[in-house]
Amino acid sequence: MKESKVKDEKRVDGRDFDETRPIEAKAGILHRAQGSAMFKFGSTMAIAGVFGPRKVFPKHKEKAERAILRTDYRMAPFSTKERSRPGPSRRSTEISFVTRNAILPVIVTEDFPKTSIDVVVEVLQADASTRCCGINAAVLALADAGVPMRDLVVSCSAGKVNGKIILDIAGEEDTEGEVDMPVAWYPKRKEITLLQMDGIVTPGEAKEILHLALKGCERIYKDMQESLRSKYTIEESKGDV
Amino acid sequence: MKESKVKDEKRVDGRDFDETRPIEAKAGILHRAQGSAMFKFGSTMAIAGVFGPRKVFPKHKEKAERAILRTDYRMAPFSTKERSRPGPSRRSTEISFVTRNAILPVIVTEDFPKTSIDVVVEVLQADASTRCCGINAAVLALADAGVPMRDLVVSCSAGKVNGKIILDIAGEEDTEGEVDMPVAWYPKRKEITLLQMDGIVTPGEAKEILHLALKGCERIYKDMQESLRSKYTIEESKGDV
Amino acid sequence: MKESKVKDEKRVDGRDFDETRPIEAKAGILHRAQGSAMFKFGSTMAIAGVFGPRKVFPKHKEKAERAILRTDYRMAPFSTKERSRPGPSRRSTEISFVTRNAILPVIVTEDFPKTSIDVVVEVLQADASTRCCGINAAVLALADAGVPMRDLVVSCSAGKVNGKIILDIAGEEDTEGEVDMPVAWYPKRKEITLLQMDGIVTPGEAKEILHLALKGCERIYKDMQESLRSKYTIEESKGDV
Amino acid sequence: MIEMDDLLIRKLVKRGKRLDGRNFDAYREVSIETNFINSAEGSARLRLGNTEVVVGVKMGIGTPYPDTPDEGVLVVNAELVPLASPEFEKGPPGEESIELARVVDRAIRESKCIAFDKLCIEPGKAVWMVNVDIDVLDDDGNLIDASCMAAVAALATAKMPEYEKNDDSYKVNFDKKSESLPMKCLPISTTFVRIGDAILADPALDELNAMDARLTIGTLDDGKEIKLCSMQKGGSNGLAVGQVEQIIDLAIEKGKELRKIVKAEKE
Amino acid sequence: MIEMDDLLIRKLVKRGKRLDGRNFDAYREVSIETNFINSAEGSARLRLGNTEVVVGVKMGIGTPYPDTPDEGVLVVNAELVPLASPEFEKGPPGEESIELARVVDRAIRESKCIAFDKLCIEPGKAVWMVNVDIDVLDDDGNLIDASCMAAVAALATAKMPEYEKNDDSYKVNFDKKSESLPMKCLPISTTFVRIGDAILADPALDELNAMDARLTIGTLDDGKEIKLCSMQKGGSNGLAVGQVEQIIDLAIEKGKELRKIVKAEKE
Amino acid sequence: MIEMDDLLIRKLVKRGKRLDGRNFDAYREVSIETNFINSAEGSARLRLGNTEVVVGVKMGIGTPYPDTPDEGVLVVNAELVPLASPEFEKGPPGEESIELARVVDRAIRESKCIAFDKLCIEPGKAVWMVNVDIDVLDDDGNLIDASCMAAVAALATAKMPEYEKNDDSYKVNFDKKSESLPMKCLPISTTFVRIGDAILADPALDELNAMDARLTIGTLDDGKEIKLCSMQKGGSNGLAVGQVEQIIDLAIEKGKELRKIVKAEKE
Repeated sequence: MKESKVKDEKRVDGRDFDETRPIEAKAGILHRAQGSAMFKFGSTMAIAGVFGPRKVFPKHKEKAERAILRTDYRMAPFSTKERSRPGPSRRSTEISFVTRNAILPVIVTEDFPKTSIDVVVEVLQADASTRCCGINAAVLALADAGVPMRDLVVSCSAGKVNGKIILDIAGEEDTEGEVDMPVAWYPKRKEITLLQMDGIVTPGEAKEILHLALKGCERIYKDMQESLRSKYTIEESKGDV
Repeated sequence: MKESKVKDEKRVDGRDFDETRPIEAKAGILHRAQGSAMFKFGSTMAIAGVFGPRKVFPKHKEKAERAILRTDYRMAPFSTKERSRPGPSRRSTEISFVTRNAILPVIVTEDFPKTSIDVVVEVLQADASTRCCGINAAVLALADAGVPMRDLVVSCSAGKVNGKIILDIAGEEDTEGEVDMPVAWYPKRKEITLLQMDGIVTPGEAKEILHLALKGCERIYKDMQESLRSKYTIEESKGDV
Repeated sequence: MKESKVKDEKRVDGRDFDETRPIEAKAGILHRAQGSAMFKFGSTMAIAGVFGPRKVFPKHKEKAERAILRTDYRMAPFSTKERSRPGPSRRSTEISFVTRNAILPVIVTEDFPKTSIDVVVEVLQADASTRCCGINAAVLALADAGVPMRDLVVSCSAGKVNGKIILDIAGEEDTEGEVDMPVAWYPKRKEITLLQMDGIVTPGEAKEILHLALKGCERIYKDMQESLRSKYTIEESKGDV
Repeated sequence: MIEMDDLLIRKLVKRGKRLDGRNFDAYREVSIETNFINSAEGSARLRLGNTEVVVGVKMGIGTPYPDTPDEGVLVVNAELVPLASPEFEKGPPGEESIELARVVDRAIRESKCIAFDKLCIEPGKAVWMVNVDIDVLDDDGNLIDASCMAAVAALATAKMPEYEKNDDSYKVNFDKKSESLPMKCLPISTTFVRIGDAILADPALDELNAMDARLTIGTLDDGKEIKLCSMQKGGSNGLAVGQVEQIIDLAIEKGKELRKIVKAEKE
Repeated sequence: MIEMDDLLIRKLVKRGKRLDGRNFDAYREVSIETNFINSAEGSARLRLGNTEVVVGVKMGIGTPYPDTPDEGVLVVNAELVPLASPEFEKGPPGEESIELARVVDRAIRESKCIAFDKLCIEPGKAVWMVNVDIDVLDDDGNLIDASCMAAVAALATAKMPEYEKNDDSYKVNFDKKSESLPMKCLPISTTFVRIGDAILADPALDELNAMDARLTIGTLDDGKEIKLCSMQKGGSNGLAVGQVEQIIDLAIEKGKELRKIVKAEKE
Repeated sequence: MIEMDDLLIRKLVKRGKRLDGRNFDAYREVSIETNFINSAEGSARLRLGNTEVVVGVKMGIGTPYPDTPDEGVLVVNAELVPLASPEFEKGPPGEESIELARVVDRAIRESKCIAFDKLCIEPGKAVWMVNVDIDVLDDDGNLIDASCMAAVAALATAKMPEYEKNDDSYKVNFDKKSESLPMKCLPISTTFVRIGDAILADPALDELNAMDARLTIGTLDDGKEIKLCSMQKGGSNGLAVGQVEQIIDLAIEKGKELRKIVKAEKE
């Protein structure tokens, strides 16, 4: 019998139930990309790079009235314990897709018709919540690139392990994780832009997990605003970021 | 020793030597396709859908003087006892190709330059003669789509099992089938538009099998005309179908 | 213990240390290609075919100021003891790439803007030095096609086996080959256009092997000029080849 | 068929109406025909309004995953057959068919409806592979719910083939089928879209084109109560918290209705 | 090389002539060189007029198909090497090379010319795989007949390599070749085109471009009589029944001529 | 970032200068962080000026090649992550990433730095597979040297995971790592370009775009002397014999400098 990893009033790694792992973020980490950022949830680490608005190739994909947003979520082969095969998988295709939907609402695409904004997310270390981590990195990279945005989108997950509803499941919790719900949040509009869930819960629990995830999002929002304020004073004064 | 499946004067499933399995056909079965049809030879079942004449994409494939015909023969993964892998195979590529050649002579392509007529055949259940079944479904779908045709093309196979020359080999006959010859027929012009054969026969037998297959085609032709007459009175009066 | 294949003063196949295998070459061997040639180093045999200068497809790859050179190095599946899988491999992609760089300097690409010159090399038998053999075949095929060239490029390899520095390693020498260095040479300009090496040598040995390979190149240059002179008298008088 | 103008749809919805006259919370008519494909171990043809899918369940014997050596394996695949829509193209599966397959896969897998522990033949060596292949024949929207319902109906009515062991290898005898595939519950996928402030159940194609956001929720009945087992948001705009909560409640309710239809097939 | 205008070809044929002066029922000159490739177990370089193909036969040891556990396996592959025609492109095999490989495969397989039962090493575990790889080097039409003849000549002159068993695995020793590949007959493919009302044997490329329909027939000599083993119609127009019957008779006759050439190589 | 005009670069070089003020034989600053990725057995993040790569070494157990039944296997793969340059595209590896992987592979393999004979678990059945994955994050030129140095640093600091045998199969326990990967030397790749008559070490991206020819040389220190283990010329113009000889000498010298940096990481 495996011992339960989530004990009565504390978590394996000592966190509170409503506490994320330590967050680390840094924008402007790359030289060739127009914008770039790194984001970490504990040992989960993603970097993002942004190009654009730029000409669309192939041309038939461009839109007359707005910029298109393209997202490419990738996993480095060494990011998991078992090496993952390079190249797109069905999983990464789906995550690229939901990442795009998560971010799109805040981007002022109508200002850049016939262009594309290309966001690449590379997960360097994967220990749960990689899509949330990637979305946060992507949003910081977009800000770093100076892409006009109505707000920041922030992402965090919550779930249920061993009967307890907890924020940002990770590490050993993940292996016996019963329920995981990644969420992305558009704070100014109070809208959920990413929502997925795996695992069995009552309707009430689902709502509780959602509210906890949003609590996590709000905290991350504050951290991300702070980090951008210190670095992007000029852009800030223009009002977009 | 396996016992022979084709006994002296009858077939395993009770059919006469020159009898096809029960035929079932229905046009107009789908809503999004411009034309559609289902065709069955016993438990072999194919559905076909038609789009076009429509703009050609990619453009460099269009022909200045006529419509191009594109055919896509596919097998549903669950259509065979052993699951078949989805996606094109060398076999399906070849059958798409011979299906196109079988149908093309009757289509009035010269009336629709710079367009494509796209025919998709999906085999849902495979018990021999899938390419004949698919051609019949495709032709009905083309008629249903109102694509101008000079005639119907009809398709049927014949072969030799255990020394007997029989029409529409199927079921247990198929596994010990010595010779199989699928044929398509353009009745008004009395031309063979599909002809393939596998297996060892004398020249005389080859000719006999061919004549039997054509007998089958003529019967199917009557059935198909009948079914269209009842459904397509208006198109009929325009004279094209 | 395996016996050494390179004995004191002679090689397994009786060659001198600075002797290539018998060379055979013939241009104009195919009918559809604009230019073609066969080249053999002993039992290593490659044929090359050339098309162009011709229109570039897809168009976005064309260059406004010069012709592009495209090279496709391929191995016939039966060219090796263990059947090799048809289609491109990482190895063949790299060799196509270094072949292009080896040949490009001599081609007068600036005379044919917005076109492509396409060179296909098919290795029919592989017994070491296939890339050198392919380059020689390609250059003869380019001459046969009448593509203007400033000079011929010639290619030969040298290496070190069992402590001895020898030209054109092949056959049983290859399996215990310690070092192999394929080289291509632009004689009129005295420039090295291909240079690769595998295996451990001192700096002095590396230089010695390089000089030996160039000696081989110079000999092949004479042979190739001779063969073209006898066949291409008219082109020769125009001065390009 | 001409796609209706998105603006028209949105105007109608504002006035409380849908193009086909349905109530906002109403599903289109569902008809299911199980055992439709005799080459499959289980199958269903399902029509949801003008949307039509065929699902076939094929069983095979394969090796288990190293971390679950005594459990069967589920593989869900979806083909958007290019006759189902003028937009579908020949070629490898695109984003849409991958999302479809993965969302159906999750609804089934996370509900734990298949008794995978009963699909082990020899631990670590041989287990049953359950292939669920979705063939979309007519796309008038809401492929996820249609496909999931068809898949569950096909699984619930599937018969397991027999097998023989020869030396080290197993061979399936597809001509002999006896026992049912062991199923513990019937997960149901329900999909809703937000158009403006309204929440609409079972979006038709033109509603999907006009929508702001989509939310799909999988539910199951474990005998005691109705629970959620999967969620997937779609669409390039967001949902308010209250809207998500509203959809959760609707999913429970609508899931009950649809579950009855699937259950009737099983019996 | 400039493709001749289709109309010109058709006019000529109407007047009973062919561009290269051949009779309607005449093949172009055939030359075969076997054992052309020493890295292959069998090989042939074949020229049919200006058409040229090289075929290599490579043997390997693999697992048999479950339904024929004691028979060898044939795999035919065709590469339209992009130097053989300005139309051939780099990339995965297209429709034309797939048809070529499959028609040659059928002529060989259906004739039962290879004694597959003698290619079993250990039933259910190890059998010989016979890989026939066709490399088209020059395409002046009728690749099917040229490739089939080259393939049969390569098979008929192929030598089997020896092998060793180590523990459970087999290893081929390509340096030692002794016995011939067991062949029971020599299937021959013959191809005819209809241009208007005329039937022409061995179409050159410009005739293929101008044709109405094509018919390829595989024949074999079982020692007693000549039989057919495969047929494949091509082209986007039809053939009358009488024309098919005429081609069947021609195939028998022409097959005899070509079979002699291949037989001479074997001996 | 705007690519500098090739002509400007060439003019500068003629005057004996480089855009970033370096001497012709100087490398940009190198910084290495090993054990950067905790999901990998070995890893290194390396910056060479503005060029940045991350390399992860992942170990696995697989079957050896038939001709080296008692030796481990090296697999090198390179991904030009599309955030590293506006020119990099999504999709399968192109010519550039294939060359990068193969040149790094050869420098490592030909140097015989990994003691492959110590990576055998059960001869002919199970050996360690050493996967070296290169992720290029920022491309400011000379990816080959940066990647090779990062790969060697990652290999030199890698820890082997433990494994268990169950019946016939091996399972890696990634949570327990003990011994170092056995390394015998530290191969170093050094790259030079010719621009006009000048030879420049460690070309930045704009110099690569303006170059005539490139030469990469792998060197190793076997304890007694410095030797060469691999060479690869790039670029679409040639090199004189004297220039190659000059680069060989420079490679020895620069290799020593870089080897010290990698060695410091190991210790």
